[in-house]
Amino acid sequence: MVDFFGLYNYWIVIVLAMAGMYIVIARGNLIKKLVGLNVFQASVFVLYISFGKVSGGTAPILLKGVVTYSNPLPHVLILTAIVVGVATTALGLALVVRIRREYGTIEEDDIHSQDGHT
Amino acid sequence: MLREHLPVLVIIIPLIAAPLCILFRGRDQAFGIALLATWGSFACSAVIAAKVMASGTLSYELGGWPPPIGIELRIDALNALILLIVSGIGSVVAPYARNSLLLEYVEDRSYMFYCAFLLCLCGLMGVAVTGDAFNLFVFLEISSLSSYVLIALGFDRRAASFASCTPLSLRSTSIQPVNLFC
Amino acid sequence: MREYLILRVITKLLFPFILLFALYVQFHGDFGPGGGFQAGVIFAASFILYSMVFGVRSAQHVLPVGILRAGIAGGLLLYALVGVVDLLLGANYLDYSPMSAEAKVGQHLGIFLVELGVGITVASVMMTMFFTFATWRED
Amino acid sequence: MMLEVIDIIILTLMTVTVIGIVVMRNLLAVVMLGGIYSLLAASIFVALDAVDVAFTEAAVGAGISTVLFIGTLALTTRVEKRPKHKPLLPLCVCIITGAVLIYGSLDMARFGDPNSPANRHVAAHYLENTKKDTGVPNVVTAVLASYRGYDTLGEVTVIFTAGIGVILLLGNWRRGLKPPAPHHEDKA
Repeated sequence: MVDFFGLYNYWIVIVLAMAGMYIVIARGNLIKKLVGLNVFQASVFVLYISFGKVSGGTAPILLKGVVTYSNPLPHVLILTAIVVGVATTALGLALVVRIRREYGTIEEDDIHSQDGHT
Repeated sequence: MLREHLPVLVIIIPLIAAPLCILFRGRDQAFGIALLATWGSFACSAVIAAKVMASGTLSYELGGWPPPIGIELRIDALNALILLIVSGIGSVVAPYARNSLLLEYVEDRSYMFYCAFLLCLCGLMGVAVTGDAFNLFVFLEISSLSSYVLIALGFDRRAASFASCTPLSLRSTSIQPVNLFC
Repeated sequence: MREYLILRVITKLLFPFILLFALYVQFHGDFGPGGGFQAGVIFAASFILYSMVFGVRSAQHVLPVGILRAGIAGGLLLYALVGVVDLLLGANYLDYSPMSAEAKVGQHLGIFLVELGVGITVASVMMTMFFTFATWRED
Repeated sequence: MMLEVIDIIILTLMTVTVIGIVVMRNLLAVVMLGGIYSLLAASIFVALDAVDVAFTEAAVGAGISTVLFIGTLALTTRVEKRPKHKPLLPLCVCIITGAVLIYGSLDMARFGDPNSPANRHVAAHYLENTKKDTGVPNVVTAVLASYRGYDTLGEVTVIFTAGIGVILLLGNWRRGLKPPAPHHEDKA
């Protein structure tokens, strides 16, 4: 029971990440895939930030009279990862727009069937 | 004087050349910059390879911070070999880029092609020399994004745009779990 | 969007304050939450809001494509060249200490310049992306 | 205890949002729910003391990327087609992966443990020496720009690459390739 309260945060986040991965793998619509990718990414970020939490700590901005701070290192890594994530998303969306122009559809099944015929 | 900084120079020569291509814009200027940068980093990696063969593993502390605090570049014999191969292929390929771009009738955006080419080179070399897991992820990201761009520019537009989307979704299923565990 | 009077007035009212907030986040990032990434995005958001209400063309009067591309390249170049200056001053790459007589002041100066470079690139890239998506036409 | 309550409330809301994203086929709604998901993630970051990250996630994840998604929707289509295949295989893959991850999490340090390996490794060094080394009170900024400045240089390069990529893919260039690429009539 003690274990549950120590770990529930990780468990919920893992479930959320798997839901994101399910959208990426199972759905054929490219925009929905990218939304799923973002969900997956955000869940991994929450997992990382949970590692860095120190109970009773405060945000890592140094102040007089405060001794306990949360771990700043995951914050740095995730801060940069978020920006990389939006860069990748934007490039993916640009590709989706191009695919729509070349194929007239953004459903993966239709694209495969078109490639099969020509 | 710059000899001890070679491990980082080999990365930042193409990294600085890439925005310069955008700033100068001209087709010929960009070609010249790309040529100089690829040959420059090839020369650097040749010197690095000679040094590694002579004196063993090279280590370079970025920002002057020692490894667990800061980021370290680490080049052993295998890394030096990979570095040499990557920059060698880059410098062999670069002179011919101009003529193949002429064949594709894309002169108005050729400076962007050179920029993406340099970034791809920079990313691949950055992966080879780094000694830090998160830094590896960052440079992997540079090389993968720039190669999606290069593929999507490819000869057959139709296949190319979908072909570069497939690795993007593959990335989602492969890189992210790596990110999760590393 | 000619008919949405409230949107137009509120946008004009908010625009300078969003810019001001972006500059605050950029230059106060050493002391509170904030920094180049956030400031760049907020700066871009103000222009994106403006162009959503008044049209991309009017936003591009202020920020033409050429300036944005120079910003994209210039920010990255600023960051990389700060490192090169450190190399020339005899320190390792991105070791800002020798940029001033006192190591601590040099570090602070280096962080300031580097964050400025990050802010410029992020803002220009975000605005360029939005403008490119908004002006793209199927031919 | 307060933290745990807030944590559970936000995580529940996130779960509801994700269910909505999986079920819905109206892409505009899916995109808006994606933005809401990012905003909820940002609020959980505030609860977990990561104010800088929360700031970035709210501005980038909930703001800019939602705007870009909507821009793409305007250029493509609004509704997802009904999926043809039964999603059994992906479901199995996800459940197995999730089960393995949860099994792995049993050995992890407990939530908020100040003595976990992640919190003992280098964090103490950063917190103690930042003020002395750089004179910057925000430790996240100091680590980002100075201790791990090379990473940030790489990140800025990634953003630069993405910007170049979007300009190259969607810029108003003349059409390349002398015989123009085949034009399709099946456009909606």
